Parts: sequence; C-alpha cells; structure tokens
Amino acid sequence: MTEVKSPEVPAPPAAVPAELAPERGGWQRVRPFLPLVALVVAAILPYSTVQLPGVFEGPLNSPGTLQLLAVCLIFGGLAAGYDLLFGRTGMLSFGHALYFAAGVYGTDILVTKAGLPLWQAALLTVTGGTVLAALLGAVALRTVGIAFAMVTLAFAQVAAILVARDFGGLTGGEEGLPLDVSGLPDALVGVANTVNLYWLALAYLALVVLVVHRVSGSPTGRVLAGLRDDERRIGVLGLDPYRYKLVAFTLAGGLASAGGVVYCLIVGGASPHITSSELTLSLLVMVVLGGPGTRWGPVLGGILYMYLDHRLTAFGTSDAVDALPAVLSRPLSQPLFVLGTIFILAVYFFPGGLASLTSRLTPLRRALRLPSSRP
Amino acid sequence: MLATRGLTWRIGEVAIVDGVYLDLEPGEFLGVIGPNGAGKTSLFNLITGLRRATEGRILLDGEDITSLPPHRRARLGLGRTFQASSVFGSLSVRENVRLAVQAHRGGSMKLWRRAAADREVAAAADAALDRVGLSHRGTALAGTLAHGEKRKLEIALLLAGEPRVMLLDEPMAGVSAEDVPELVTVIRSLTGESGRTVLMVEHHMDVILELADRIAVMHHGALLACDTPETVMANATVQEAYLGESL
Amino acid sequence: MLEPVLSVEGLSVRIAGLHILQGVSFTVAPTGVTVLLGRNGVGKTTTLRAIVGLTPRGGEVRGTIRMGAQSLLARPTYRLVRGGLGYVPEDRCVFAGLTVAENLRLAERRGATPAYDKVFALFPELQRRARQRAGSLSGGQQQMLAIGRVLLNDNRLLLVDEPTKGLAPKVVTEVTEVLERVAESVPVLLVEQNLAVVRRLARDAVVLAAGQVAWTGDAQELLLETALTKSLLGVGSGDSHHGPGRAAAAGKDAH
Amino acid sequence: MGTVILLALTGLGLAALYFLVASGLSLVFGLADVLNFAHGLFLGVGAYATWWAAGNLPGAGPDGFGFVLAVAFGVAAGTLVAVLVELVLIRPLYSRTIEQVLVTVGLSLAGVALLQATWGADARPFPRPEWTRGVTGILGAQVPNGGLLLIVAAVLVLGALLAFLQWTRYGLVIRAGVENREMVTALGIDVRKSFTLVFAIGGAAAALAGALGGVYFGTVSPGQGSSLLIFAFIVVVIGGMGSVLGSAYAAVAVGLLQQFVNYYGTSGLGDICVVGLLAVVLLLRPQGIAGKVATA
Amino acid sequence: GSPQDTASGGGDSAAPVKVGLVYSQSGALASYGKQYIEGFRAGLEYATKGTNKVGDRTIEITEVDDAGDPAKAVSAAKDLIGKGVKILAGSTASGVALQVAPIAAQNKVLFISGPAATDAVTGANKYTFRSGRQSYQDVVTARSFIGDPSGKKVVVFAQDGAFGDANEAAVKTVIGGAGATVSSVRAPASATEFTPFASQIKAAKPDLLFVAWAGTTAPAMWQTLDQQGVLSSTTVVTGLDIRASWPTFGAAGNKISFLSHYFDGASDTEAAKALKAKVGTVDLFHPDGFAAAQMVVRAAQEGGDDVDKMVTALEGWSFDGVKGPMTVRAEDHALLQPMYQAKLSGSGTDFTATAQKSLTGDETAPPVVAMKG
Ligand SMILES: Nc1ncnc2c1ncn2[C@@H]1O[C@H](COP(=O)(O)OP(=O)(O)OP(=O)(O)O)[C@@H](O)[C@H]1O
Ligand SMILES: Nc1ncnc2c1ncn2[C@@H]1O[C@H](COP(=O)(O)OP(=O)(O)OP(=O)(O)O)[C@@H](O)[C@H]1O
Ligand SMILES: [Mg+2]
Ligand SMILES: [Mg+2]
Repeated sequence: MTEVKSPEVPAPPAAVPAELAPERGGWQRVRPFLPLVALVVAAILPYSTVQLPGVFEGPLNSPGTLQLLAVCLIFGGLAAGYDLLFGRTGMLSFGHALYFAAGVYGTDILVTKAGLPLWQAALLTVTGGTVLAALLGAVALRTVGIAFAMVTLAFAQVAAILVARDFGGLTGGEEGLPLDVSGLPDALVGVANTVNLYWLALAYLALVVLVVHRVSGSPTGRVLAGLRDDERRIGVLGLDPYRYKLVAFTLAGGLASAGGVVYCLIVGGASPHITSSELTLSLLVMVVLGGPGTRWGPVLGGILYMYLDHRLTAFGTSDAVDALPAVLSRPLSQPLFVLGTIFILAVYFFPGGLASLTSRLTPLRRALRLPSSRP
Repeated sequence: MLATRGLTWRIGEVAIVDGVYLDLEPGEFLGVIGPNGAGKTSLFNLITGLRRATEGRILLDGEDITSLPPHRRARLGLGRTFQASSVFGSLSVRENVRLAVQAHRGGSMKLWRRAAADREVAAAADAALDRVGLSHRGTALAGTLAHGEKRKLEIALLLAGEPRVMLLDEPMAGVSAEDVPELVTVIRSLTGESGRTVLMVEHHMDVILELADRIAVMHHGALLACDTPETVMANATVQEAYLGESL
Repeated sequence: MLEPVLSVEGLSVRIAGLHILQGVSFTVAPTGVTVLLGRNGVGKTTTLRAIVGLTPRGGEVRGTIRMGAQSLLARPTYRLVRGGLGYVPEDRCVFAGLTVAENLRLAERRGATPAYDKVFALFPELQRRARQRAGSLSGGQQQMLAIGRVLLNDNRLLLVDEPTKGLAPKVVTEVTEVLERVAESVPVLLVEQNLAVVRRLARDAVVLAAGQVAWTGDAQELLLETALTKSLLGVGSGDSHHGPGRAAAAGKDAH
Repeated sequence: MGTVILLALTGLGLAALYFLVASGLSLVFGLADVLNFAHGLFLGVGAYATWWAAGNLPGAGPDGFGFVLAVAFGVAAGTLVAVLVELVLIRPLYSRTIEQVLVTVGLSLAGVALLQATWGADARPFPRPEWTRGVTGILGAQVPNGGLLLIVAAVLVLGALLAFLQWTRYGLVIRAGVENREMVTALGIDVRKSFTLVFAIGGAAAALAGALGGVYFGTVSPGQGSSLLIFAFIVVVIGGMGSVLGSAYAAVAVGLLQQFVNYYGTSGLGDICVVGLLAVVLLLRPQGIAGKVATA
Repeated sequence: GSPQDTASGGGDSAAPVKVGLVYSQSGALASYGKQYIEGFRAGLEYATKGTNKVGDRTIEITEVDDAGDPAKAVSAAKDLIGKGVKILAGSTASGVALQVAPIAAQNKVLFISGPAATDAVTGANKYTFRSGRQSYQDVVTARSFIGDPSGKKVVVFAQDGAFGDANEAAVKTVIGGAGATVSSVRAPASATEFTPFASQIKAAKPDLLFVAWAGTTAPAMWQTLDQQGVLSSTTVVTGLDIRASWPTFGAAGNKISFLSHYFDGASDTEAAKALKAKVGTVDLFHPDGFAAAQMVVRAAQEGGDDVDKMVTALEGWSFDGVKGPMTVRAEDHALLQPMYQAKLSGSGTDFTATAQKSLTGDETAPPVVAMKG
C-alpha cells in the first residue's frame, strides 16, 4: 500500500451489509416476512400471563416486566440507530448520548416547564434534536477517525456539563427532572397503562429497524458502505463523502432524539447520567456485542445489554448469590462486575457478535443437509 | 479538452511536480512515462484534486477546475484508477461496480428506494465486469481478490463511471502476461468508441507504444518531452534517464 | 545434485473456504535463482507466505516445508527470519508512517552489523531520501526500500515476490543486476512475471497452475520451448509482449 | 500577584496529575493503538495496592522510606495487572481494535466493581507523609507540597519515557507494528514482546499516577481512576496520539486553563473551556499538537 | 389475561402487608443504603415489639436494588405496585426520590422517601412522605452557629447542581433573611483542584463559611481550605457525613464546626438504645430507616389497605424516633426532627464526634411549602 491507512478509525469488522448481499435460496424468500412475525408476536406479548421464573419477576403482562421490556426495546432501537453510524458507515462517534439526552430533556422540559401538550413537545424535540445533529455534525465531520470521535465527545461533554450546572433550574442538575404527567394523556399515566408505553417502545424499535434497513439497502446505503472502506475512492467516483456522512449523522441523531422522547415517557423523567459519555460507550458495546453492520445484531445487543443492566441488580441480591462464599458473592453482588465480565467473555465466545452466531452455525446446518441432498 | 498551465506541487522546497504544461485534444491518448519518482502519480493527484496544486491551473473544456474538490471534478467527467488498487474491500466485486455506476448516474441520495431493485444499474455493472473479464468473481469480496484481479476491478470501476477524460495509473501493473493483450483491447475500445481522452501512466513500454498518440516523459517533476512515440523513443535523454540499456 | 536448501512437499492451503494450493511440491537449489511462475491468482504469493508462516488468519496450511533439516511449519515468522529466511513481499509493505531511515533501522539485528554500505551502493536513492516518510515514496522507490531492507542482513534463502513490478525499465535492469549479484551468495526463490528478467536470472523454474505444480525443471529450457511456455503461461517467450530488448519492462508493474 | 503565582503553580500541579494519568494512556493508545478504557483500573490498582501496602506490608508505611516502598509496591502491582491484561485479554485481539474497546470497557466496569466489592464504595484515607499535607511559601503564595510532588514526579516520568522512546528501538518497532504487524515479524522481530512491554510501562505510569493521586486527594476510592480518565483522554488527544511530549504540553495547557478560568470566570466554565480547546485544536489540527499527519 | 390488569392488594385481614423497599444496595451510595436497611429492620422490630406484625397481619418486605439509577428505581416501583404493594419506601439518592414520588401519586400508593435530602421531596404530593432530614434543616442548624446574623458576612461554598442550589437558597432565606449578607462561591462537582475557590473565599473574608459538598473530592477540598488558611480565619460550618468519612477530614476535622443529622451517641432515647442494640455503632442514616419502619407500621395499623387512610394517619403524627420527638407536618409532610451541633476530635483513623448542642424539631422547622400534587 502506498497510502497509509489512517490508523485511527477502528473500522468495524465489516460484513457485507445483509441488504446488499446477493439473495438466493428458498429460505431467502421466507426471510423478509420474519420481522413482521416477530413484530406481531412482540405486540401480543402483553396478553400472555406466562411466568418465566428467573427471567422476569412477574408474568409477562405484569407492569414490572412490561416496563423492563419497554426500556430494553428502546435501547435496541438506539443501538440500531447508532449502528447506522458505526457499523454501516464506519464513523466512530463518542457523542451519540447527546442526541438521546436532547430527546429526553427536551420533552421533559417542554412538557414540565413550558407546559406544552405532549405531541407538540415531541414534535419540537425531534426536530430540534435532528437540527442539532445536523449542525454539530457539520462541524465535527470536518475531522475523521479518532479526532472525529473526540470532537463529538467534546460536544456531548459540554451538554453534560450544562445539564449538571442546572441553569435556571431547567434540568434539575444531578437530581434530574421528573416529568409532570398532569398534561399527559391518561393512557400513558399510571402503572396500569405501562402496556401502552411498551407498545410505544415497540413501535419506536420497529420504526428504527425499518429506517435503518431501508436506508442501508438504498443507494445511499451503498455509498455509506463504500465510505466505510475507502473515502477517497468515493470522492473520485464523483460523490461528496462529507454530504453522505452528514446525512447518516443527522439521521442517526434524529432517531436517537426520537428514542429520547419515548424513554422520557417510560421512565417518567430525565436524569443526568443519560448525558454521560458512558452511555455512548454502552451503545458502542451493544452494537459490538450484537454484531456491527448487521440488521438484528445491534437490536439484540441493545436489548440484551439493558436486560442485563436491570436484572443483574436483582441477580446480585438473589439468595443464590448470597449463599456463595464471600469471595464469590461479594463481586457477584456487584452488577457492574458481572456485566463487565460478560462483555469480555462475549468477545471471545462470539467474535463478530450475536449476529455471527447464525453464520457460524451454517456449516453445521449444511452438514446436516448434505446427506439428504446426496441421493 | 484537458489542459494544465504551469502546474506545480511543492512540498517544502522540493517541487514534486514542476511547472507542467499539458494540452490534450478530445479523443487523444497521451502516454506518460518517466523514472520512478518522476511525479507521474502526483500529477494525477493534482489533476483529480486529491492534492492541491501550489501553483498553476487546470482547465477542463477551458473552464478552470483548479480549486474544485475531487467529486466535483469527477462529476465533470474526470475519472481515474489508482496505482495502488483501492477498491471497496468489504463489498462484493459486483457491489463495487454497481456503486460506481450509481455514482455516475447521479441521484445516489435516495434513502428509501431499494438499491438492488435498480435493474439498469445492475445491468450496466455486469456489462462493465464482463468487459474486464471478472464476471465469474462477481460475488467474491473485493478484499480477497488476488493482486491482478484487483487491477481489473479498478478498471471496471472506471468504466462504470463512463468518464470523458480517463487517467490510468499503471493499469497493467501485475496483470498476468496473458491478460495484457485483452486489457489493451478493452482500453483501446474505450477510447475508440466515444472519443474519450486518456492519460495513461505505464512502465509497460510496448503497451504505451501500441496505444499512445503522443508520449509525455516526466523527469524530476518536469516535462522532459511530449511528442510522438517515435521522436520520444529516439530522444537521447529519455533513453538515458528512463529506458537504460536493455536486459 | 546438491541437497536442496528448501523443500516443499504436498503443500496445501485453504483460505476462507477457497482451496488455493492443492498439494504443491518443489525444491529450491542451494545456489542460484529458482523462479516460481504462474498467472494471476494461482497462488504464488500464497506459497511464499505459507513458507514464511504468514498465511492470513483462518487459513489452514497442510504439508511439510523444510529448510535443510528443520521443519519450518508451526514456527513463528520472526524466528524463521532470524534463522536466515529473507522475505520481500509483493506489495512492498514498507512502513508508510516511518521514514526511510527508520524502515531500514527496523531491519537491524542485535549482534549483526547491518550492511548499509552495500544497500546504499545498490540504491543511492535511499540514502538521499533517508528522512522522507516511506509512505510518500514513489512506487518504485518503495520497492527499492523493500529489497534494501532485507539485504541489510545476510540470509540463507531469499523469498522475493515480483520485485520488478512498477519499476521503470532502467530500474528493472538495475534490480535484476542486484538480484543477480545477490544470488551469487544466497539462493533465491523468486516470483516474477517479467520473462526477460526470468531469462536473465533463473536457473530452475517451478510453474503453478490450478493450485498445483504444472512443470518443474530448467528455466532456460522452459523459455526456449515456445509451445511449452504458451501452454503454461499463456504467452510465447518470443512474442511481442515479452520479447527481449526495449519491451523488457513488459507486463509486470506496479502498485 | 500572589494569587497568580498560586494559581499558576497549583495549575501546574493539576497539569502534572493529568500528565501522569495521560502519559501511560498516550503510550498505549498512540503506540499500541489500543483505546485503553481499562487505564482507570490500572490507576485504581496502583492506588489501592499502595494503600494496602502502607498498612500491611512489613517495612512499608505512611512516610519516609516506608512510603517509597509502598508506592513501589503499588507500581509493581499496577504493572503486573497491565501485563496480565495484555497477555491474556488484549494479545489475541490486535488488529481487532473495536473488540479491544469492548474488552477494556468490560475490564474497567468489572475491575472498578471488584475494587468496590473488596474495599467498599467509601473513600478511604490515604496514607501519606505529613509534609505532603503542608504548604511551601513561594513568593507569597502558599503552594501545597502535594502539588509540588506531582510536578516533580511528572517531570521525571516525562524524562524517563522520552529516554525510552529515544534510546531504544521499541518505539519504532511498535509504531511499525501498528501499521503492519506481519511485516515487522517478517523482519525478524518478535513484535508481541514489544507490545507487552508498552503495556507494562503504561500500567506502571498509571499505577504511579494512582498512588500520587491518592496523596493528592488524600483518599482512595474505587471510581477515582475513571473520573480522571476523561480529562486524560482529552489531554492525550489534544497532545496528539502517541506523542508523550505533546501530552505534556496539552496537560499544562489544560491545567492552567482550568485553574485560571475557574478563578476569574464562573464555575463550570473551566471545564467547558477545556472541552472547547479540545474541539478547536482538533478542528484546526486533527492530528493534535504534536501528532504526525496520518496519511501521505 | 388483559395487559391492563394488575394484582390487587389482598383485602382480607390475614393477608400480609406488602412493603417495597427500593434503595441502593450497589453503586456509589451503597453504604448509605446499608445503614438505611439496618435501621429499617431495627425499627420494624421496635415498632412491632418484635412480632413483625400489625394486628395479625405480617409485614412482608421486598427489597430491590436501584443502584442509584432513577430508571431502575422506576421500573422496580412499577413492578412492586403491579404486584399489589401499597407501601413504598427507600430512595437513598435524591434523584431517585424525585422520580419515584410522582409514580406513587399516579398510582395512589404510599411512598416514604429515605436518606434523600433534597427539599423538593417535601410537599411533592399527597402520597409522598420522608423519613429523613432535608437540606433546609441543615442550614437552620448552621445558622445557630452565629448568634445574631444581622450585619454578619456569610459565604456559601457549594457544588454546582440542584444540591448546591438548594443549600445556597436555604442559606439566603434562613441566614440572609435574618439580616446577614450572603454571597456564594460555587464549584463544579467534578473539580479536583480547589485553590481558586479557596482564594475566592479567602478574599471574601466571611464571618461564617457554610460548606455544602458531597462526593469523593471532599477531602481534597478540605485540605485545600486548610492549606490556604480558610479554616483558621473564620467559622466554617458543614454537615457531618457518615463515620467512614471522618478520618478523611484529617487535621482539618478539628477546625470545623459540624451540624449533624445524626451520629452515634447524639441522642439517648429508647429508640436509640434499641437501634444501638441491633446495629452496634449507629451511623448517619440508621435513624432514617428506623423512622421509615415506624411510619410504615403506623400506616398499616391505621390504614389497613386504604392508602388514603394511611395518609391521614401519618399527617400530623408525632412519635418518638431515634433522634427524639419527631412530627410529620400535616401541610407538606416535612419531618420535623431534632438536629445537632457536633465537634470532631481525634486523629489518624479514630475520630469521635461529640454533641455541642441539640436543636428541637420546631427550631429547625423548614418553612411550609404548598403541596404540589
Ligand atoms: N506527500 C509527499 N511528501 C513528500 N514527498 C512526496 C510525497 N508524495 C510524493 N512524494 C515524492 O514525489 C516524487 C513523485 O512521486 P510519484 O508517486 O508521483 O512518482 P511516480 O512518478 O508515480 O513514480 P512511480 O512510477 O514509481 O509510481 C517521489 O520522489 C515521492 O517520493
Ligand atoms: N485472504 C484471502 N481470502 C480469500 N481468498 C484469498 C485470500 N488471499 C488470496 N486469496 C485467493 O487466493 C488466490 C491466489 O492468490 P495469490 O495472491 O497467491 O495469487 P498470485 O499468484 O500471487 O497472483 P498475482 O500474480 O496477482 O500476485 C486468489 O484467487 C485470491 O483471490
Ligand atoms: Mg506512481
Ligand atoms: Mg502475488
């Protein structure tokens, strides 16, 4: 190679985007409908009273379970949106939390402090978040690689500081800002209505998956995939890399802030830790955990991550753990310890993320099919 | 068609490209030769906008493109291949070419249409692959191609863009002996068919002699000579500086 | 005939599902140049990389490769190289971020005195550009650096992958002469598609086709037999593309 | 006048702390190309090991030679952990940068949680020589000795690292290795050893920073390392990846900026300025103050 | 089953009283949480005379860890409510308390906030109570350190954010209201170097310095104030944190006048004895847990399963807690309780706090706020 690869951007283990891969085989014909099936199943889930001991506290339709699922779904969507940047385009942003936080705080402040009706607040927030992404992206994208990552981080940090500063009591500083539900439609208030929040979250996830899927399968998606490999080449082919990256960045930002709106409703308020760089980092982890550049990987990664994040606290305090000798029970009762350990193990046991599991099973499948195909 | 006016690129004190004046007629085929490090690739980088000239101007159809970014120049019909193959390693060979076609057809900023659905693009891409004889590798990941195969893909990407002016940086590099004539035909047909203007760097003398209407010789960044093959080959300095005594 | 310096037996390489080499066997004589021929994608590079133990991750290598008594397989590359196996890769792989001087310095070894004078005698350009970043060297200059780097130490066997690729005819001649001089002291296994260079250097030839050895024997013979070369390499040694004289540079160029 | 001097010197003290944290990070980040989020963990290990040694290690103690011994122990522990991490976790993942990020993130989470599980969430008083609590009068400014200690340490570390990069070939080997590991081995160099070494040094630097940080804060708590990390990252990036000297400049800039803005401006403005500085530097000079241009 | 239906609290008299405790078992505030739960258990035993029953109904406690994260706390709260829990308590962190309170109101369950000190919990809504003290009560106690505030110069040194704002505001009304001139020096909570702020404070030459600082950087802060001679130049008042933090004050410890929510030996009530008997050394947040348990038992006794009855039962209720006589103020559910002035003495790792003066609940009563929800 005559040109030095810019050493910085850790381009994700790039798979051919599923959408761009050549289609063949009967299986492929069923495939497009599977997401629909999944969606329907998820949608009617709240009507079942199945108990999954150990997996969920209560039956599937209990508010606690639905609440947990709703949060997981949101983060599934967020991860998928973030993957549009990272997995599909190879842009490593450390500031994605900003746009999510913008969504959460935007809604919260507009509803609680400005007393706007929800739909207006939501509309304003998403537009605002998207515009913000467009503006900051326009600046940050003048750099590439780690520099880009750090500039985005810088922007997010400023936001975090401002939130913590609690200017004019707008954000409630480190105590956060509970959402004033008096103005909200009743269907979204109260434990009994948790299911509606769940459906909302599901809708959000579906939306994000659809958008990401369509976009990465679109001509633009093709360009983004190209950008991930060789930006210079894209330029010489007559396309403006900057423009496409900005589109991806803005789109991802918009999706994130939309997620923020829903999250704000689900949690019923905003708290500053969602502005932290850790959140972006965990998005990154979700994507890698699931498999960058794949359709379902990031979604699964996000859901799994959040599920663990919430459930491990329960696990830590469970009797099973307490029964163990102190050497084990002490660390195990630290949720973060377990979570961290899981990441590490995941890297070695599913390189390429959850999504790669299927592909790593194919040899097996083929092996099973072979005898039948040979008369 | 394409012209450079005292094109110069300095790094510090050294002039890598040194006051180059070129004039290409439409449909002309200009071969560029010169010792390693003469500045041929650098010249290409200047013309295609990957590097900014420190002095001089570049004219395309008489209009000044010196300060345009690469993609704007490409839109004006300027296409190139790279000396170091740079293809989209994580995309299939076919996707590589489709991307190029699509870039050329314009309107790539479609977020909702299915790219795969565009039959025209697909067809054009396959045609381009056929011409360089890579159809059989269509589904392979470009990153895993052997060196020679990558060279062919490079050319396919160029074809897909249907440029009016083509800059080829050592297209024959590493292409195995038997495929050379085939590629030569491809390149010739390119120019023949629609009067495309070509600028080709090649150390592969007989290919140059076969294709070029005129030959430009670069040395230490400057234009040593620019004339018909016969005269250039006869030129003593060229003999001495470039060809050396043969094996 | 003398004990071969390198012997490859039943070498088989799979990468990403592709069965690239399917039982390749040949030997390299202890003196002179043995040339490895074949068209794009047959696996010349793959063979060399298998010998120095640089098969990409996920690739599996079978068979035996021995240098004198010791088996090379399953020994880390850096040991093989320290053991006197010099490798000049196809794409040069100079360290673009480092200066020319730094690139050379990397090749220095404890205990051995690097033969800078020799290298700079061969490639004065390198001395002149010592402080330039290798990434900004022209294609040809990089090739010189890649060869020079290996010549700093003395080796028991050199593996050279398409060294004249991308070189101006004049430089091709120079490099060829360099290799010729080197070959006087060290045996060389050379991958080369420029038949003029082959004619000038090679004593033995190994021709790969379809993942297997299609022909081995005396290189000069091979080149004389137009029919043979045509069937094996798809070109007549005498035809315009590879005829002697000015067209010497034909074909094989750069990156 | 007194104030300015005071602010300047304490600012330098802060800068020294940042540099100590950043130096190891910068080395690992710039040379081994590993975004090491576990660096905070190395810090924590160093700090806790020192704290533990001062209490329990025979011969070690809160002051005098005992303290030196304690710190030495802490540094040793940090180094050991770093080496283990590199051998066991990172080594299989070179050229898979993004998985490395995942692993180091996992490490930082798990490691900090482990510290907390072992020694509790509360800050522990850190054993340190009496004199580090005192102040020295310089031109009418009461400069805390702790800060001065940091400055001295930082200068020494800087010198040591520069010497390492200058006089040994390792810097070179690793820079080349990041570009193309295969070729380095093809030149007969065992590149893996060099990477381990870099991690060892990074870990040592981090551990030292952890110990001295403990002296500076007067306490040690599980999260301490991670909380310093973000500024360290900023410093590394402003300075230019892998350029230790650059990190030094950047640290000084950041430290002083923060200190003076915090005094003359409103609170919180200091941090914003630093972050602003980061953005500006990167936009004007993406490779950082002392970084090299990435592409030809 | 329909997605809307949630389990209903067993109406019959023998069914257990379900109580959900959502507090920090892990995370930064884990040790606060630990004290809280110990206190709660002791309190429960004390209030039920060891039977752990009200009437013939056993009190069934479910503990959930919120790791200090409001999102987790909210999930937990919803889960518990879904399972028919009518009484929630806990919330170690202010952020958590503020987000759980509305949930309680929306679903008409009783919520008794724990150590969370934010004033905003007081008067949050009809269903929300508190079992601990609030920032304002700290400040009122602080005031008692300067006899007559009028004409005095007071500086507040607080970290950015809601906690700091609350304290600054409180000082302005309490001490400023009484004629002192109050100015403030604020610093980011993340600050690691405090010299600039110390210099600013010193420049202000206050008669009283009120410091509201929480977090791991506190020791560095105190050391700097000490080194820059602030501590010796004026009366410095701050809240006394948990025992574990005492040694971190180092030399500074002896130069500071502490206002204290509670420390071992601050009071000598029956409850205190009972608590001490259970947990050995009593610490800052044991009383909060203890009081919470007392309030839970009271609510269950008087209210049965009717939350509104519980609320009326608690409003205006006075009882003898660990700290002494406490009163749940009817108007805004503030918990009026004694506060203390303390001194730290000792060195190295063993410090002891001694009470200088204790103020009654009425002396430290915060102003009544209007009930928001
Ligand atoms: N970024 C750069 N910095 C410094 N020198 C450079 C840079 N880019 C190119 N050069 C120098 O400019 C000269 C011309 O380089 P160029 O690649 O154009 O040569 P070339 O004519 O293409 O040679 P070849 O036929 O070997 O590819 C070389 O000496 C090279 O070292
Ligand atoms: N990493 C890889 N993954 C998959 N296939 C590979 C990989 N590397 C090489 N191949 C395939 O192996 C075959 C042989 O490659 P190799 O580079 O050895 O050919 P070659 O003889 O050196 O060709 P050339 O003359 O162009 O250098 C090619 O078809 C190539 O596509
Ligand atoms: Mg060139
Ligand atoms: Mg090859």
